[in-house]
Amino acid sequence: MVGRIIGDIFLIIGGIFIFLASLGLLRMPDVYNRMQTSTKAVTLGAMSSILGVGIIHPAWLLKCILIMLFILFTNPVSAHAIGRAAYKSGVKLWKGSVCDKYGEHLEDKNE
Amino acid sequence: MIRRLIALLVSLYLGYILYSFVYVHFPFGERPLRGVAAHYVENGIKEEGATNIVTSIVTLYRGFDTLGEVTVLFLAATGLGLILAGMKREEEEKPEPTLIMETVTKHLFPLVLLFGSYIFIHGHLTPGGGFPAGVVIATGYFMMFIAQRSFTPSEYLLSATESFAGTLYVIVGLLGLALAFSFLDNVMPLGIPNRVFSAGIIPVIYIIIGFKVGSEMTGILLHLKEA
Amino acid sequence: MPYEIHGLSVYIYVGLVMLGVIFSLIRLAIGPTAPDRVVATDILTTITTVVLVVLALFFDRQIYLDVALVYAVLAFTAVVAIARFLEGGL
Amino acid sequence: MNSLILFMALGLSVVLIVGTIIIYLSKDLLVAILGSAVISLIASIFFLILQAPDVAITEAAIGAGLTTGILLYAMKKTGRYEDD
Repeated sequence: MVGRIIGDIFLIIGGIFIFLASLGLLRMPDVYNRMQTSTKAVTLGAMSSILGVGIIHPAWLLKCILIMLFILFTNPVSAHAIGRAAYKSGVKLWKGSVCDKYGEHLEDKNE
Repeated sequence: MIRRLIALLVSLYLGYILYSFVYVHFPFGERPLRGVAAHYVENGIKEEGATNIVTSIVTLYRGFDTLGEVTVLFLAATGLGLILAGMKREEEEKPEPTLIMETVTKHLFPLVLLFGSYIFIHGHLTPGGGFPAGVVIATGYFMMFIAQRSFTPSEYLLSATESFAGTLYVIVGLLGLALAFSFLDNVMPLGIPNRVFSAGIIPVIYIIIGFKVGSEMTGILLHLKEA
Repeated sequence: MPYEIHGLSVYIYVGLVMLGVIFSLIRLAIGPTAPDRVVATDILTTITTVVLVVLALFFDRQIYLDVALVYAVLAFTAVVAIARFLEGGL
Repeated sequence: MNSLILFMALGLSVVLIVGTIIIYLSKDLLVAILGSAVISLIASIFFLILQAPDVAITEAAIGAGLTTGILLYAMKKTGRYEDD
């Protein structure tokens, strides 16, 4: 019964993070902000939800931890690839952005 | 424009059908079975020894169909190879994959191969089987194609694996014809259900199908990449 | 002991996840540039993995977790492939 | 539990229909490929709700990368924008 309550708390935390991630995806002004808010938050939300399921059913905990590890390995790679592809394909930064380190790095490399 | 409008109306109508289907049939899987489905569910484990009845239907009750499906897949791969045979991509300047992609995919690739093997070895116990396992392995190779600087599997080895697996499948079928009454009959001992070594020839056939589908799909992707 | 769904928490959870799916779908539909839509697809793949795990909990079958494992391992391949296409390196 | 699963099924069928409409209305073939990837994700959830885990795992394995890859290679050879 205690495991059930702790698992429910983890599930609710995960649900809130998934909701906030998609809200950020909808509300943020440009691609880089959207990617930065949503991919990190949704990774945390997914891991928290899956850990909650594993705590509710202790027999499933090993497989749940395996799924969590794979999500932890693969999601940052896809976010990194999207960000780089967006910059290379010429998407402009939001007009309120204050710095552009990757552009400076590319300029340094070209000189 | 009129074509798009018709397509929109058709998709809305299909959506309406989906909605009504969900409402009418709602507690899914609760209705009593009839006919041959009831026979499979009642006697499947006793007759063929596989816990996952779908696999015993696919490989034994309807085994000849599966051989035909594998042949169709082989013909598709051969046809694609013939179409793309003359084309050669001109060398062009391409941006290289980053260090992050290369490192992660390099360490993930053996795990994907292991996972595909898990799916086809446990095909008679858990969902899955030869076809999804082959596709998982091919997706692992595709991951390496897009995220590694230079990764090219040997085309000769791929086609050799595929031909060898196809021949083995037919040989297993002929073994059933020789030792029992019919082509692709279950000639090995059934064992105890829920063990890995059980269900007769189902794991053998699924291992063969896994290798065959995996090498075929990888061959298709390799042809498309290099043409 | 099977998972008896009672109380408000599970309903709140499913509602939050459904809202997440709807918001990502809106971004997929309206997104001005192609990378916006790719980000929305990435979010939807992760949410799908979570929904598959939660459905395994609702139906109380351990074998359903295998489907979620397939997505957890392989779903990033499509996103990386589209990203490589956008930067011209496929 | 039944009402909860019914709620999920109805919400996800909305996603399926909107996904097909996105595919039909877009002139950019890359968006169509993204839409088909999303549809295969939701279809896999639907097969699990219909209690067919074998079909769900096959749909997951095929939709998770292979169809996207083949369609991307084909699109690279033909062209990205649909002209009227």
